[in-house]
Amino acid sequence: MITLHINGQPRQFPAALKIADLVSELDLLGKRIAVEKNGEIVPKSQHGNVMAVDGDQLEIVVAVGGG
Amino acid sequence: MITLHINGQPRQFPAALKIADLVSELDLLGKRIAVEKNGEIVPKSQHGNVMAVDGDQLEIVVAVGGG
Amino acid sequence: MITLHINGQPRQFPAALKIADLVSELDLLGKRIAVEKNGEIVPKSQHGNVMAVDGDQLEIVVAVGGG
Amino acid sequence: MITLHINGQPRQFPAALKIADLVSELDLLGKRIAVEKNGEIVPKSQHGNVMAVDGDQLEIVVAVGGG
Amino acid sequence: MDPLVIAGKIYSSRLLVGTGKYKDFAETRAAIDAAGAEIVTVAIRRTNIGQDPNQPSLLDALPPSQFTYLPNTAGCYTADDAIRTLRLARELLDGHDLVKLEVLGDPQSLYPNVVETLRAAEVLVKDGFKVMVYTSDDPIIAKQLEDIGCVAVMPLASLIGSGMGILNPWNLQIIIDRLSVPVIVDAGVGTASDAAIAMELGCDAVLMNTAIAGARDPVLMASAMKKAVEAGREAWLAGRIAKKTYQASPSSPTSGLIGS
Amino acid sequence: MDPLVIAGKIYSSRLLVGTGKYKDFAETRAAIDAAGAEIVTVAIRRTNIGQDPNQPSLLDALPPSQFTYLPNTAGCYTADDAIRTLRLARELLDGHDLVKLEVLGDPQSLYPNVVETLRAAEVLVKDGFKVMVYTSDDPIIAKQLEDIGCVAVMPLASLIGSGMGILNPWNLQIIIDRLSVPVIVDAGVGTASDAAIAMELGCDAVLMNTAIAGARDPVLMASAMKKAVEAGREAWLAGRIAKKTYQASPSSPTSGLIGS
Amino acid sequence: MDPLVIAGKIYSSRLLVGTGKYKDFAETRAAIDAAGAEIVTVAIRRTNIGQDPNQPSLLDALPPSQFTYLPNTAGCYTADDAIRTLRLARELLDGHDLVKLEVLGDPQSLYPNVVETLRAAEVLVKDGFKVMVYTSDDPIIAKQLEDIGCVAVMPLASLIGSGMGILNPWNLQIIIDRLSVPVIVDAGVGTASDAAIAMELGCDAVLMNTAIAGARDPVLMASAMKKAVEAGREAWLAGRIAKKTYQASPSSPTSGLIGS
Amino acid sequence: MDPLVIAGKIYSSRLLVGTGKYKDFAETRAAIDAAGAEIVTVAIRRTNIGQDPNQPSLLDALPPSQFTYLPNTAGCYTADDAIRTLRLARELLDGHDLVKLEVLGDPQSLYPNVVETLRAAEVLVKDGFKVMVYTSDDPIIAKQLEDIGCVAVMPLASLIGSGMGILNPWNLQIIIDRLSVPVIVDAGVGTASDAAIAMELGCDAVLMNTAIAGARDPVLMASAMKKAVEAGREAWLAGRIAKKTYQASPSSPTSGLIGS
Repeated sequence: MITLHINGQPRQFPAALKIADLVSELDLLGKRIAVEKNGEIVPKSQHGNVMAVDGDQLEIVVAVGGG
Repeated sequence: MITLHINGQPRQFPAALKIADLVSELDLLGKRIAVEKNGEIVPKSQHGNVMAVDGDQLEIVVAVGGG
Repeated sequence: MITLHINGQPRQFPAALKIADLVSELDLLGKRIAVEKNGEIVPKSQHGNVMAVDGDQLEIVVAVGGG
Repeated sequence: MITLHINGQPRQFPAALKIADLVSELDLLGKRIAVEKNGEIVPKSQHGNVMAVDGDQLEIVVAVGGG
Repeated sequence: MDPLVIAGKIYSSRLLVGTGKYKDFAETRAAIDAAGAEIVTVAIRRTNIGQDPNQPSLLDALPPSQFTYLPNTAGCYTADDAIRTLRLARELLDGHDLVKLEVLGDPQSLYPNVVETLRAAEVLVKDGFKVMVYTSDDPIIAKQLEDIGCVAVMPLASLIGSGMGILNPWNLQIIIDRLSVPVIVDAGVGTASDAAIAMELGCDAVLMNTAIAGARDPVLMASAMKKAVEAGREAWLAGRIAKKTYQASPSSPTSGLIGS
Repeated sequence: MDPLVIAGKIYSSRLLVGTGKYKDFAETRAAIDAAGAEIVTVAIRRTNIGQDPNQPSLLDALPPSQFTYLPNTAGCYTADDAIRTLRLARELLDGHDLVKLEVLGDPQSLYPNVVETLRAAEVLVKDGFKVMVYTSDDPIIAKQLEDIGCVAVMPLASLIGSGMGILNPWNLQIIIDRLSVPVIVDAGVGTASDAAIAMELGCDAVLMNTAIAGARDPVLMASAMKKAVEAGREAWLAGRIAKKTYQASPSSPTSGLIGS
Repeated sequence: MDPLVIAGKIYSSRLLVGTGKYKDFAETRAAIDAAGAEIVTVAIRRTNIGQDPNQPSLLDALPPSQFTYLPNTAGCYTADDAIRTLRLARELLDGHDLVKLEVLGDPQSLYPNVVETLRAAEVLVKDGFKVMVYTSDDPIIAKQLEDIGCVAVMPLASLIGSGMGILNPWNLQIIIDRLSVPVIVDAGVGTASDAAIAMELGCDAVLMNTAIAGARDPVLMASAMKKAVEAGREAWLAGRIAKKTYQASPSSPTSGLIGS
Repeated sequence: MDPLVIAGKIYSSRLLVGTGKYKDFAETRAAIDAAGAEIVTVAIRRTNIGQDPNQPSLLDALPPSQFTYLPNTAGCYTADDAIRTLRLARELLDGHDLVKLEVLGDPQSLYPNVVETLRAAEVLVKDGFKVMVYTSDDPIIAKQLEDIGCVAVMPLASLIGSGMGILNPWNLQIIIDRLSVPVIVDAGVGTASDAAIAMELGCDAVLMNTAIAGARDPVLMASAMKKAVEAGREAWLAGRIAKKTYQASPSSPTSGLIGS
């Protein structure tokens, strides 16, 4: 069991996983999002390589209406 | 019996009377007032002569705070 | 010889004449104008009848740019 | 011969001298002034000790009208 | 835009313009076209006896068939002069009875003489004229002019030709609130925002001349005024946000911020 | 209208709008179309984990192919948060580097923190962003932001969402006179005339959100704002008449009056 | 301060005050003393027949021997009512003929009815009254009132009791420039700076009531108004600096800076 | 008037004045006496080597025993120059540590450079100075200056020497609401009413120089300013009436009218 902190909320996962898998886990596949891991951007091109491991802080954002 | 209209209100009096007597009747003796009878000023000097008769319209005024 | 006061200026004419003739005299034929004689409007329909006689005050106006 | 830069102007003096002597040299004795030497304040109490030597940058100021 | 109705006639433009002070009739026409104006004011003046009768006239440049003429009484300082002038105008324009009444107080300020204006308005309305009347921003006088039967009341924003804009919006507001006939701001507009402000107050239209004719580029300014009047009208119809002197309110969500 | 150039790209509209506070995306789109805006600001927020992934998104309503997105840093009170937010935005928008930087001083006033703003601007410009920066009307700070390399400087008219209009046109005038990059009034516009006034001062564009989204009829207000911005720009280009505090000037000829 | 002369009589105070709306006569007197006023307005009203004749009266609190009474026609909407009221006032005050004429247009706005005001002024002046007249800021009407023979013309700053201050300083300026009799701003002053601004325009005096009587601390506000009127008068006499919209000018020497 | 407390010291006057731009020291002294000022600003400048040492000095005209000197940093454009200047001032005035810090952005506008101002303030406060700081009307910066430990924050009304008065009362209001140390409006006052308005906003004091020294009659203007500051303070303490944009309220009784 590992814990990821996603958008400020702790979440359990059976094991470390690729960002890409995490994104699909979260039903965000195909959505326009951006991911930051421990303060660093994870480029889309790297979602297939970069692993999210226990204790990682992740920010996953979208564009919303704003002025 | 006569009726005088004083400041818009009808009032009964036993008989015609001098303005001076009317003023004392109304407890206004010695107060700073001015009297108009049927639209004409009645000077203080005339209060002893001018009679108020049945049907007369009288205005009796004082100075009050105003801006 | 008669004198007409046209737009404030005295002008000599051999004899009394119709407003219509006066208008053509003044090269105003066909122009959009209005005529006042001694303070009274002379309708276009009357230009052929109304005479301008010695001493008449005439105003002949046009529309010009204004705000 | 030494050169002191006083209020931005170079000035020759026969030799190094105390600030106190410089002040009297400049006819500023008894006037309300303040002295800075090479960017550091020279307190009045030290005018009798501190020497002005060749190449020193001196600022001597007074209070003037200002808003 | 919602139509403007004056004396029962419908107009799609809420910008009325004067025809004075232009370089030539070509510029006059170009500016009025750019302004999209349907009602144009004209002055009545003596013919220059003896001038070349073939030189072009205003009516050639602005055919009365295409524009609604609004003859004015500019330069009149008494009710009588104004009345005579408008009777000549009606004769000149074949019985056209929609007129702009203005009786001025003095040549320095051109401020309206409201007493003479009331006097002239009464006579002219009785005489069958449809009177659009230039007046001050005095709300009591404005209401009296409506009661007399004027078809539009036209208070000043500021002195004629001054370009000072709207000096007293509060008085205009009272006039707009109280009158039923169209209220048209006339005189004093200097630039586009002045016209927009007038319309945002709830005026029905704006009348101007110098602001356009006196601009460095009159035709472009005419276009600016057209858009400003429409902008102000639409803003008034759309219902602006309230002013909040202090507490600001963010346009973006205040939750979901990163790192929070 | 003469085009607006920001960071080398040409825009025909001088009205930039936010996308917040609308009833729904349909209203958002209708208002933005009515405004004729080409540049739209968006906020960057955390995904709501677990929400229905099929609900429509802003990007469906406003395809990035049709609009120039301007991701902002609304809600950021430090340079670091603003920088992180814009790096996420750039990743989100496939390397899009035109951004709106705003670092706020506090949640009550939303007044900019100019010190943090300067700090963030330096980092972002070095990092290759094209920074359009929200700031106060401080002309010294505005010039420093230009010198740092911001592609547009966007001083406030008044507090965000306040609708108070332009509180200090004099400072804006100094900024406009001194800067070479586009000066865009951002925040505080309440109604159409406010936008016109900003453009008449010589601003290059206006950015707003609440004034449109918060109006009773947002789509109509959007149209009003479009016209007001164009009117103000044209009036500025046309060269307004000078203000004359006193001596009025008649629009009609002063000679040729009847009975004179 | 340079004296104020009205109808040939010299006054050292340029602040005239009303006597209405106070808690009691003690407060009325204290406020008027703090204001340093010499001229006080009073209203004329019917005696309440049958009320206790021994209760104190305004004339006890403000002995006519110590103050110049200015009976007004507040509440009159026709020339006739105003004339009757002032004739009663003259009789009441033993022939005192200095009066304040005001004929109002309606009870909602209390805006002056200038036509009725002109009518009343003519009758009253012929009848020997020294008329100080309340009017609008219409410069033509103001001049007519002077020509009729009024001894002072008193244009409004804004609506009676509104506290809105001076809404149209430009009209007041024209009135001040043109009239020879004292011009006294009457009505609309809300706070001290309003009174100062009126005097800085060149007004001869200011008349107020609500701004003092309605303040949280009327006596302190009366003192503030006294100082504000004197400050404004002195500033006008002293000749203020010109406004410079741009180039600032340092107050300290620009040479002799250290390290330069 | 309620006393003003700066850095624990009590002052009875709320008018601070500069000593520049006067004809001579006699006029300087006469004006400052008329103003009733207790705190006077002075500039620090290089001695003119070789000038007649016997000519009178400012300190003879204004003995430091009778006035609280406030040495300023006028003409300084960097934190370092300002710090050096004030250290010289402290030495010059025998350890006097109450100073006015101003770091300007450029010689054309004299607008404050708030970044350098913050920098200098931190150093000076640490160094034991009691810093009264000139700044813009930026409420975030103003609060930061208080947090640093400045003993008074002095935002501008408008550009130094401009006489434009208070251009943005809203920002000043925010500053006044948020700060605990005295807020003193510094720079931009042009005439008496400007000073009154500043005090009515709730400012603790006003600092000026050009408005007095540049007036046609500086001594009379100094007296006007003294009264205006007191008037504004008293009006603020007395609690002004609310503004009523419309419904007027009569100052005289509405009942008891004759003929009713």
